[in-house]
Amino acid sequence: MHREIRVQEQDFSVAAEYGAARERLGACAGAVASFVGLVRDLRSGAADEAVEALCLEHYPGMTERSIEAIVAEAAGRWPLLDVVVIHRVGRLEPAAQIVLVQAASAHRSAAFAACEFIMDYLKTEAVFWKREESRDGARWVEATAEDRHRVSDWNGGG
Amino acid sequence: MHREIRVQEQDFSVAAEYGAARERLGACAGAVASFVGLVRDLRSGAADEAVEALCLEHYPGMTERSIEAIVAEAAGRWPLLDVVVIHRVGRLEPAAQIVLVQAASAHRSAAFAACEFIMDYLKTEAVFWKREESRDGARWVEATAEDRHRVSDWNGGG
Amino acid sequence: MKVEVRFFASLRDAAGLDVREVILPDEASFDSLMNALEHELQAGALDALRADNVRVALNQELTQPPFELAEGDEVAFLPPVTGG
Amino acid sequence: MKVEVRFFASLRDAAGLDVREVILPDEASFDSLMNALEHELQAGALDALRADNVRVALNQELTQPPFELAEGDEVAFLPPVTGG
Repeated sequence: MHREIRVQEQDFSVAAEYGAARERLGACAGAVASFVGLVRDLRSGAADEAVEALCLEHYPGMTERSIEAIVAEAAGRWPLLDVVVIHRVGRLEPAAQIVLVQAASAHRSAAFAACEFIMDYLKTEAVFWKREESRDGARWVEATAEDRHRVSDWNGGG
Repeated sequence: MHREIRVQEQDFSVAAEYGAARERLGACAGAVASFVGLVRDLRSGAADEAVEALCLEHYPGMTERSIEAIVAEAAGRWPLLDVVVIHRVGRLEPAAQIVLVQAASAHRSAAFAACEFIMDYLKTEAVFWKREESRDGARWVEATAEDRHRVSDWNGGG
Repeated sequence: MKVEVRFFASLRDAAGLDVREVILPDEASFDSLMNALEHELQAGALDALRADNVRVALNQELTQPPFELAEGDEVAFLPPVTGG
Repeated sequence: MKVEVRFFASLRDAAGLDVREVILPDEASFDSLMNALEHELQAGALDALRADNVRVALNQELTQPPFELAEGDEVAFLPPVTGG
């Protein structure tokens, strides 16, 4: 399995990552599932408060290893052929790309499940911190109760 | 909600569809989930029989409406902002792109669910037929028992 | 009256053709069409069209036979579908 | 011995700094470090570091205190994480 994990300030190209994966895969993959997270201009839970920027912080070294552990867990659960995770850090403005998860497999169920699993774990386990800046100040964002429930569901929880 | 459904012989560009969706979405979407189905070079269920081509047939008019019905059902279930479904027909060789489903929403759970839902329904309800050509001849492909179970799961079945 | 009949995928293989214009008496039904097809198609084709998993579309809408036909109707025989 | 201590996100705000080198006696433990930090950080910082939801990493591995420290160790205080 090809796996690629990058934490970077610069933007990424979905087209380049998808194209590179197709070159690597040839004709053995029947399914490529992908997800891109974007900065929304509204604060979560407060429909009328505009977000001016999202600042992402990480712990170099530990953050990459936390993502590697998530990808390894996914690769143990599903027969994956190719996984790419790119996560940006730094100050991102509304509409900017934050994260790309791309998973390829022979069949769609594994590709979908792995992509969603990795996103759920990035939300709750990967070593990042997020600060939302709005006109009224800044606040640190935490994983939501729904995020934690989704991870619990992957582990047989209710 | 922007919705776009195309059935075509020519190939499609994932990059172009993703770029166009981002332009349309601005900063209101936090999540874009997408799926691409590719022609595998192995016949499903038979690990050692090479597929030389997949021929996709459709019923012009009825096929497009069957996809529109699937997308409308997804839009009724989840708060979607943008959905693109492109499905190719004709003779496709191994590694070729068959189908793109791209769904955008404010949050990832809706985008993932809609993308997977649409794919599951394309497998079982959309008006297409597939013939696999191999060295030993051709055979018509049918939706698998797993495909039918997945659709049943969306409807509360077991 | 004239009715256009379409055969898809494995049913096209069974019928030996993909589309056929069939002339029927006025006030014909789906059953009259099947009787007409029995004479016009190759042997075994009717059994294939009558299989349990075959669905029928009348003017591109899935429709459960029996039903009446009108001039210019399009009847299609659809074997099990699969896309994606 | 010297230990490097790192504070992230809201804990950096609470501590008023992101990294600090702390000099400790040989055979110091995590508790000795916390005592040292109490004198070196601004008021209220220790309470923030001791909150239930704060995790501690020793040399970039999550480690549950108490633990012993060695020369050159890197200790980090991590508030609840969220990525994606």
